[in-house]
Amino acid sequence: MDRSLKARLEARLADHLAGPIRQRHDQTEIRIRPADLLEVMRTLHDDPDFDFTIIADLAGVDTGTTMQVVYHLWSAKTTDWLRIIAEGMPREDPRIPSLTGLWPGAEWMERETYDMFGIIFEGNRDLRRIYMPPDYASFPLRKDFYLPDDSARSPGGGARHVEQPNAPVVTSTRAPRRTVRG
Amino acid sequence: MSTVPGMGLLRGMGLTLTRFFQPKATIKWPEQQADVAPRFRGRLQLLYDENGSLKCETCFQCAQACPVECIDMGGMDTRGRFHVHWGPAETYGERREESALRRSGRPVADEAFTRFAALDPTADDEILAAHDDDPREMLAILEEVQGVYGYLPVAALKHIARTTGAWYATVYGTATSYRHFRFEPPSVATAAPAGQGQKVAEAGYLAALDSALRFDGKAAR
Amino acid sequence: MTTPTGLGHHASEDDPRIMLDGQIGQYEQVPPYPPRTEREAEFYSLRDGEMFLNMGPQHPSTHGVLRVVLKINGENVVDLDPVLGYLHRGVEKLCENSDYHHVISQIDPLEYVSSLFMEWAPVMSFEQLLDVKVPRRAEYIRVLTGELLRVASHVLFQGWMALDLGGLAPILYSFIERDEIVEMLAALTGQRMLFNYFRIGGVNGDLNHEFMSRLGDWMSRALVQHEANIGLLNENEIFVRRMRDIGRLDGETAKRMGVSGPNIRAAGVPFDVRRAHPYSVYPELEFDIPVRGTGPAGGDSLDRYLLRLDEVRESIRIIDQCLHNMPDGPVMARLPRLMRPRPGRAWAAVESPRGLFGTYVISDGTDQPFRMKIHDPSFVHLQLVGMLMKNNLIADTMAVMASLDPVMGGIDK
Amino acid sequence: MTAISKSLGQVTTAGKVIIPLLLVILVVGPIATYLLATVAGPVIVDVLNSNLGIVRFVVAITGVLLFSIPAAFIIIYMELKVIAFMNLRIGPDRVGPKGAAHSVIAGLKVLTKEDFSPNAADRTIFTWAPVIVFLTSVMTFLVIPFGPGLVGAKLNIGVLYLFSVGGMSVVGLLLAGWSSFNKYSLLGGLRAAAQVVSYEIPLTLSVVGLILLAGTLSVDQLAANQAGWFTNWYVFRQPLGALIFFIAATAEANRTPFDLTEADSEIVAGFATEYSGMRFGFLFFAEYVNVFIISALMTTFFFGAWNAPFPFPHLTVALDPGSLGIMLPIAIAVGPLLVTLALAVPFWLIRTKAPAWQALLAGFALANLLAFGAIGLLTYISWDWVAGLIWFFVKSFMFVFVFVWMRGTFPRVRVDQLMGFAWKWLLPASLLNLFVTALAIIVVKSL
Repeated sequence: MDRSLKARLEARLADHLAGPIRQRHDQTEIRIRPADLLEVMRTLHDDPDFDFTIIADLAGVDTGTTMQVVYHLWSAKTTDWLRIIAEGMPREDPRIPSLTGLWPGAEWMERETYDMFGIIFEGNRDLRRIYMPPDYASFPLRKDFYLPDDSARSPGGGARHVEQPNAPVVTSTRAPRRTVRG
Repeated sequence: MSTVPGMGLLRGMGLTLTRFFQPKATIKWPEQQADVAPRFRGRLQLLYDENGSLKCETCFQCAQACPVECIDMGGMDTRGRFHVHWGPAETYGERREESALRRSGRPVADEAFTRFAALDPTADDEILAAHDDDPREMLAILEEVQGVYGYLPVAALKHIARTTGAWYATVYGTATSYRHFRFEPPSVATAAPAGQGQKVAEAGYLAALDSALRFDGKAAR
Repeated sequence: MTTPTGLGHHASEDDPRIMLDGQIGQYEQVPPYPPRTEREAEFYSLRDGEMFLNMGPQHPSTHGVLRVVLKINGENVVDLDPVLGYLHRGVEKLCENSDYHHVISQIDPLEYVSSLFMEWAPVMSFEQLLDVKVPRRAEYIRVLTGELLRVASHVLFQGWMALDLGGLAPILYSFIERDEIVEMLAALTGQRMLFNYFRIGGVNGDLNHEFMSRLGDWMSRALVQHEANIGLLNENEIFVRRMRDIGRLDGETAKRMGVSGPNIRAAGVPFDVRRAHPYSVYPELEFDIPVRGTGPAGGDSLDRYLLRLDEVRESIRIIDQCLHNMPDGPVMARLPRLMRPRPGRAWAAVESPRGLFGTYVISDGTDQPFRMKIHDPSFVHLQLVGMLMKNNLIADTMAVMASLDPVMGGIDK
Repeated sequence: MTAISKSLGQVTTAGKVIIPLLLVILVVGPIATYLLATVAGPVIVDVLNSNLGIVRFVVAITGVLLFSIPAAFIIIYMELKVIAFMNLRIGPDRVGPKGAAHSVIAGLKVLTKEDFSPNAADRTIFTWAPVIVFLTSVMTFLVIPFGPGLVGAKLNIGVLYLFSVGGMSVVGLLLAGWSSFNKYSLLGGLRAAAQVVSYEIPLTLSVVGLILLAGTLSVDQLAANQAGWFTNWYVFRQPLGALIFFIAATAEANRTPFDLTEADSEIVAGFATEYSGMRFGFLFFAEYVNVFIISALMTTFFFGAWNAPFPFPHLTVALDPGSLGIMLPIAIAVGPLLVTLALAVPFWLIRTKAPAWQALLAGFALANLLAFGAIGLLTYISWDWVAGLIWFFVKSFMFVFVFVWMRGTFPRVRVDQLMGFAWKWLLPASLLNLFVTALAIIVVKSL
């Protein structure tokens, strides 16, 4: 845990933070609003105090109630991984600015997140489906997407409680199975 | 790269030529078997104890733990109830499941199949509805189902598993761990009080009575 | 019905048997729907003299089932568009639907060449969620087996590299080399390819005699064998000339592209998770991070190739130290059977042979992860191909793609 | 009569046909033979004698066509086995002893496979392109001297014929690539065209120096010029020419490291992508026939053709067995027995424990070995074409081995490097070689 990083982040990004900074193990976590993403990221990338030059991961999260995009950054200035959670996107129309201006390599990660969650990254010039076929309609990693029912045919005949029989492939009206807080 | 052009190529050719005369690495299967480490777990295997009887307790934990559902059970176990099989259903012609039989192209269900015959699930449904399909009340459900049929038919167990959402392995595991559950139709010998059964013991008579009273799965269909 | 090529229809176009002949001559619109993005519109429009060449999904040198649409002008590749998803099987969703122990076996077929690393990252993140302390012996065993597999992976890379350039021999030498290591690990873990060896809180079994004797046998000649095998290619004029100055990548671009692993080190950036963000017992071990291509122009395909050979030597060093420092003790932490970590989030990254492999896990308090994000380095590296390949020849596609060392199992998740 | 009909009733249906036929043959056969020997025979011999050129040509073509198939089989087997050994594998070992019949079975497999063509392909050209490729390869054999006098057609412009016919194969490749309606094939065909046309020039120029030295265009004459000690081989007078020829011929035959036309990791098998069945077999055969041809040409031009590396006296051994008189049948009857016994004695003496029959068997084997050795030596000495064939094939297959060896070792070059190498290095080098040779000849003559 890098306490000084927390102090620096609080000093520099105080007005962008949407929640408390949490630290656990070797990770520091900040929460921001999607609209602030580009500014925060640019600060983290360009400020010589932070110098987060390497993007380790970009993940979409469907909490069941809202959408999040989670970034993991690495810097030589700290011993911690920095996790940035852009939270509070509506599930119906999640939108967030694209990071491709800063890290062109985020393009495919954003495509993947779009493909799996339907999060639209504004500014990504190639936001199409990457894994699923282009005519595919639903977003498989959303929490209201159930695995197609093959339990009736599965050996043993036992329905696993995770596989809901006769679940529609995707319906946004149906309540998600599990949700996680924030 | 070396200074003389072509020397690298010649060195490479030298290496391949030396390899030409070296002993070969190929294993000529099947004449020659590869040596497999003792720990290698490439194939599922049922273990037998020193007396030659199966060590498997049919606890279904392996089937439950298998992430790809490749372990599967059916048949007779050590108590004379179920054999244990492993492997996907497609590879087992003798699997007692409708779909597997259908897939294996067998037109008629065999004799052993009857115990797996489909049941009219209305009675089960009522019981399950009374318990709100809650898998945590499995014991009560199973007891009540046994009260209806007199034993626990496989089809009913599957129906319970499907409705409550519990693993079939879990349902079956629960059922097998309690002595008072039966998987066979109650015959005279078991239905009668224990002491009397011993007294009357006349084998031929018992067998005839047994076969006469034996539950016919086809009739229930 | 008009055809884009202007080919007329036969008089007998109603005859179902003859229809086929008439249709075959037409070119289908590529892709068969209007372009959806700016980039797609740009790519799928041909200028004079250009044509599309569909490489894959079944092509000998696409390292799995990758499809690359090349836009070529003669032998020159003008542009290219990788099309993924032929191996996609939704591992993340499967992980979200299986409990924490199952995740390990779900995730290790991801990148079948170095599957121990695929287990390492999720196991580490679960340990963070559960606050488990892994015994030191288990950590050492993890490092030992991991580095062995890194050698196997890099050696195999060398063979694939040569095979993609048309050389037949190195791939078999590589496989012999890899087979020894893999058999050795099979003696330890019980499986040849998808080991399923790491467990939450330790490893599945302690080192055994079979493994140790094979390892000792291999260690006694590993370096010599390695140097002999690379002699076939390293000085080979044809090989060197084909690799040099192809696909140059400089450090700044590499960082911006999110590159990691040997590819970023061959671009002059000494970023290695083992040192940049130490995990396991790596801080206790002595090894160097080889770096190449430190010049302003960055590193080319040859640098990426040579760097992996350097890494093999470093890995052998690490294995040697592991064997010498191996402590005694248990190999598993004491843990409950049923894992229900408290709600929380964890991220763990390891340095796989291809780069930074990380998993991001969210727990909601049940026995299954709520969200499991897998970050695979090959996925990021493959998008470099479009950048590095432009204005090279078709033959260089293979040289560049192979030098980035992607594995489609990891890319398609 | 009843006995005959009874026994006829017992024979099978086939026997009922064969037995009368045998009777007919017994009657007709001698008559026909007599007529053939006395009437038709001389006429046929006369006709053949008066058209000796045509007869020779037909026999040569038949021989060459028949020879090309086993040659290709042997080279394919060699390639599989040698590369396998270099890769530390065993290679084919299931069909025949050590897998020797593998390529034969593979050939049969290719023959029985379905032969289809793509729907949009140009059927006519698609069908005939492999034939062109195969025929041009095989036609090259006609002027290659396999031994003294063993040459299909004694052309006095044999070298010209070689290059003109050999260069024609590119037409077939181009047609095959174009007519397949496949982009990979098209690329392969065009690569083949560019490559073969480029390498044709250094290939031809490298031999021009040789022609200047020899003063002849006849391949047969070139071979004969290199008789005597191995220092007479042209490789010692034209080392640069030999090197250029070797490289250019490799490229001409599309062999590794110049096998761009069928680069399987780039343009999946190139012009052969869409081919299947025996049409593919033709392309495949042509490739291996080409390997043999370039090896044979290397041998012929630079490595002494069919000549032994040392002058060996070809004697006409005048054996007259008739002079032995009555001793001849006695020697034939007793000789082998005596030799066997004589050779068995040492075995029996050395290994006294061994039973006598084993010693006898060993003696018999040794006697056979000696006899065959003697016969072989006698043939080698007395018939120079046998010696020529042996030396020619030994040298040629050594070069085949080198080509296979190269294939097992090298990666493939890139297309621009290939072209650059031909035009920037090989062409100037071959011109230099020509210039130096010409200059040397002038200087030597003027001295």
